[in-house]
Amino acid sequence: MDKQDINTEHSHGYGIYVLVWLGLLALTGLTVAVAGINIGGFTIVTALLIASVKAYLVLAIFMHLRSESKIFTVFALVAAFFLIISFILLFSDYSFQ
Amino acid sequence: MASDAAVIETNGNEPSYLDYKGKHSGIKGWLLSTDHKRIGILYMIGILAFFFVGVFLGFLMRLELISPGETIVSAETYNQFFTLHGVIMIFLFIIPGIPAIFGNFFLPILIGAKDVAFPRLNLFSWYLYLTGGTLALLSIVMPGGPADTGWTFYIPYSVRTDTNVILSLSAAFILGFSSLLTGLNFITTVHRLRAPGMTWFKMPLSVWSFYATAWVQVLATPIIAITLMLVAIERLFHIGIFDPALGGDPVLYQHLFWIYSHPAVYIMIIPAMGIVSEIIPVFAHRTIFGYKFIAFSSIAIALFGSLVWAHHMFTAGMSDAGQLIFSLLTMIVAIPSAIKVFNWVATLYKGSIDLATPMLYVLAFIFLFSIGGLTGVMQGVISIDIQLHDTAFIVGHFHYVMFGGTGFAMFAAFHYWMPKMFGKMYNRKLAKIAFWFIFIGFNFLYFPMLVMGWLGMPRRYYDYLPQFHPYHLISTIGSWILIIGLIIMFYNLFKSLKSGPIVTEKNIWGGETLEWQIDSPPIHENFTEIPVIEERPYVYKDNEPPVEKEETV
Amino acid sequence: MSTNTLVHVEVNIHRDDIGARLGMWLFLFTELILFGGMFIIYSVYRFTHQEEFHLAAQELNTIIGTFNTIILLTSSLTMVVSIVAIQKQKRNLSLLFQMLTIFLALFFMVNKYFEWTAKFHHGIYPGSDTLLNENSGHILFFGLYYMMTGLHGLHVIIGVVMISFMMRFTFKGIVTYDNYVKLENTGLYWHLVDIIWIFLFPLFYLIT
Amino acid sequence: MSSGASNFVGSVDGVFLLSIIISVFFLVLITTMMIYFVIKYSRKRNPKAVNVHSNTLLEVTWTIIPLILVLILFWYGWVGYKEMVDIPEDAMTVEVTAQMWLWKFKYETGKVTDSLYVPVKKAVKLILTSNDVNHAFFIPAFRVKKDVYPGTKRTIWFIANDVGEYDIACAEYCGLNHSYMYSKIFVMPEAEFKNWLNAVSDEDPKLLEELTGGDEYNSENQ
Ligand code: HEA
Ligand code: HEA
Ligand code: CUA
Ligand SMILES: [Cu+2]
Repeated sequence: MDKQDINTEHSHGYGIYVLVWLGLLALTGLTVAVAGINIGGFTIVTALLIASVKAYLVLAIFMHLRSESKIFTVFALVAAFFLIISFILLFSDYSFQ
Repeated sequence: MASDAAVIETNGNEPSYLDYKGKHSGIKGWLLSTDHKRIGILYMIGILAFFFVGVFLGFLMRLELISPGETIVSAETYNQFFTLHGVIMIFLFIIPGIPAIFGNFFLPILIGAKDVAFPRLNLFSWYLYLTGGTLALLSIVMPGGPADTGWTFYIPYSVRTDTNVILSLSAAFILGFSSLLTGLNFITTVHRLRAPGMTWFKMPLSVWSFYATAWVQVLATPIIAITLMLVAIERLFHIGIFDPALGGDPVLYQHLFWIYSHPAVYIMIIPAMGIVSEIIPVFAHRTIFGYKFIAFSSIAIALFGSLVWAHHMFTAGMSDAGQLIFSLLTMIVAIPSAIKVFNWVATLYKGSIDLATPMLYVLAFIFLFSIGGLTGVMQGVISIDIQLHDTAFIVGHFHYVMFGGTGFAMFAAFHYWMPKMFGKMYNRKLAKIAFWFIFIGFNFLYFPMLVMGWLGMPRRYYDYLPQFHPYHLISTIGSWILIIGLIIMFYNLFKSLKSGPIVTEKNIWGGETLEWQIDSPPIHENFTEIPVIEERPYVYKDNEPPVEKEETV
Repeated sequence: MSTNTLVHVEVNIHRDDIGARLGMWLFLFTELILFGGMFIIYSVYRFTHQEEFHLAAQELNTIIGTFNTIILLTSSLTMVVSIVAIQKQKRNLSLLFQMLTIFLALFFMVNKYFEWTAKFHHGIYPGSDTLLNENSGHILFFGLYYMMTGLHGLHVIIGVVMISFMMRFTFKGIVTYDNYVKLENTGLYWHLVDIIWIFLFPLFYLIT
Repeated sequence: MSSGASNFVGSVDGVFLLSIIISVFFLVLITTMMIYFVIKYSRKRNPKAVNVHSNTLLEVTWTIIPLILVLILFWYGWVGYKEMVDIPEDAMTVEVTAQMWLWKFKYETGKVTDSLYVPVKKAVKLILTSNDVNHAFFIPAFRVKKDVYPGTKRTIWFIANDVGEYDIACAEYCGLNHSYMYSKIFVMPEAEFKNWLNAVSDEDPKLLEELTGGDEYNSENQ
């Protein structure tokens, strides 16, 4: 492994970030609006879905995961996998009680 | 690694890391050192000190249990003893144990690096460790005394008792962060600092196991951190989270506790397995059998280990689906361990075996860990566990895996690496005598627990029914035999540090990993020149028979 | 924690920015899982006390919540812009945006302060009689509310401290256009704080 | 299934025996192999080792065989457990309350005791709850155990096979006198039990009073 590789350059320019920011604001508006209408059990699902999209945008663009080396994404998936699996197994108890 | 000897030429004139003079000298040169080897030694001092406290408490507990009724201490004191004993042994001795001492010292050397990725963070972890340890012991002198909850801190007792639970909780919290930062450091080190040519499948098996362990540390520790913090806050502010009096669910606490604490048992054992995989080929003087299977089984254990936590809760009233899934997964997690055991035994086949002290400890490890593991499998079978849960059987099981497993592996590592770390040799004969005392005493101490557990002797019992007296008596006598062994062993090691014969040879055991190609003790930067790795580890070229009849991978 | 700082003079002080970021990401995962543990508790109680959580959530002010979400999202933008600025060697611009980030963070905290004190005035705080007289779902909801937003607030404060250090480093020329991994790691941390809020917001304010 | 003190003993002890057989087999196998190799290939006898790298067939074998064995164990454990949660409709009910550090048993007639009395060969269902912290209801001879929590109710059941008395222990750590939280279960012939249940013992009021806060605690009515 080359010890001297210093920095991977990330995409420059402000434009993309401002766009993402606008997108995030729009999604916030959307999620507030959706919460207002009564769609029963789907409320929480849509809210979490929108939150996930927002989180993805922040991760991929603001946090440069998209332009970082693959291993970072793999790591992130490992962490997410751990949380999700704990979640599922825990509910194997609670949802059948 | 049989890379050309020419690549690694250590300069005989450079001072060893022990004599090295940096910016600071004297005691400061140690306390402020970011050298991974010195930090490893610092950990060793801390961990051994706490170990002696823990072991002494174990000794007192056995003394109390030698006969029914009050023998030496009151019930309250006994309850505090086993809690403190558990907290010290788990959080201060066995979890940090091998990674913090031997991982710190040898991981960078084994991958051909000069240090870990974040040396200052490494030192910081040690200070966290020291702080946590001090907090845990501080409760002894505080009014109210140490916590009496058991190391599991089950709600609601832990919010009701008057003892210093918060102190123990914060100790565990801080120690968690120390362990987590070590893990983070090791992952980054393995990814970024391997020597040129050191591909993943050329890494020594102990590196694989440190790597797998580090992941468990990083992923599971935050869960216990937050859980224990919530208990502390619940005690302080009456926030309703787990306390049933405030609507909370005490079983949820148990889930969260074990989400960490089951993987934690693999934090304890995987590094020990790494040590075993390191030592066996050296003393059998042949290549390891099934390198890839051993490497992958470390990862598999780490992976599946996160999925079985609720086998500690089979009597807690989980749903049937929960019982089924967790019992099934527990069975499956035993398989990678089985694979390792068989591969180790197979490595002895056609070897040229030298039964030196490290090897003795390792063989004892295989035997004792098998007993511990097989009893673990029994506990994983739901209907059996209904009978065994919270009995002395469990106590027997976990001492077999933790002490008989990790403890013995650690003792093996002391005897194996001591000449490299300090350039001194112990008395080999005395070491073997100590071994036999420890091994025999160990079985007398813990085997009776398995029997009486099945017969219905619950754990965390200060007093017991007369029919269990014979077992307790044998157990206590076993602890005395064990004491003698431990005292001889540590006496031998400490004495040799001071006045043992000096080892100048680089490779006294005939090992083939990188640490045996550098000075004993190593120089400050480990290598004068970073080695270039060309071969797999454990090659033992001179063993290759003239006619190629070796089976290939 | 980015560079290897051995004192030995001959050592080539090597720099490994990727390694530094890798370490930072690993740390972020631990933070994520720290909150993940609380999200797990939240989801279990929400599952076992659906109706009660529903009602309790109505007592939170959606307007303040939305407002704070916007503030935090904007601060993420200013943070990332400050990094682009330093890459483009515009040190002062970068300083300005770092300052803006801190400013927005403080704004967020002030809002939070008013929100919490308003609740306190209504007698809803941990261990209060009003709260303890409510049903258990209510107690749990507010227990989690205080714990989770409190822990998040703590992270915001830590973030402010970190960014302040970065401003100092930028000012002194320690963080420069070709060596800004410290600032970048701070940014990563800050975005994580944002992500956590992105989930906290709907779970507490929007499930009414 | 008439062997053992309760209806569960047979199946639990059966799996336990099976697991011991498997365990001893593997333990002996591993240990003798180790000792044999250590002697046969000692450095004196065998100064030159041979490198054997790996053998996929062997690896697969010793993965599959233990896997099958543990799955068998799992299955019988699961079956045994299912019995323990399938409570018969006609079971007699006793409400059990745990508190630091004693047990209370309340029968269908309203009678309260601090030892458990049950008829032989009849299904008994216990409803468990706690007044303070966690405890666990454990009858070692019957192979039954269940954690007891404040605020919720859990159930267990069993059929006692033989007349006699057995220990009840608390198996979940619950503070100072956890190790003294013992009680007894008396298994009586059905007729005798009926008589006992319907007879108003003169010690009962005292027990009741104690439940509601009376202080001095005397031995139980036998
Ligand atoms: C180092 C620590 C360590 C390790 C490695 C293990 C390993 C295992 N443990 Fe253990 N365990 C503890 C430490 C550990 N445990 C502790 C501390 C507790 C108690 C906590 C408390 O309550 O205080 C506990 C409790 C505990 C319980 C809960 C019991 C109860 O409270 O009711 C269970 C239940 O399933 C269990 C199971 C297992 C299993 C299946 C393994 C497996 O990983 C074992 C795998 C190994 C083998 C199987 C042996 C080698 C293989 C062979 C010899 C080949 C043949 C094998 C087969 C045919 C299967 N353990
Ligand atoms: C690695 C972990 C570890 C180790 C090594 C030990 C070691 C010992 N433990 Fe254990 N133990 C635990 C982890 C460990 N323990 C845990 C986690 C629990 C559960 C706690 C809970 O329930 O919450 C427990 C619980 C536990 C119990 C059950 C308590 C109960 O349920 O009532 C008992 C009872 O006998 C016991 C005994 C011992 C003994 C006798 C030793 C012996 O190994 C000690 C041997 C040593 C001596 C007998 C003393 C000799 C040495 C010296 C005095 C110093 C020598 C000085 C020089 C160097 C010169 N331990
Ligand atoms: Cu009640 Cu232990
Ligand atoms: Cu476990």
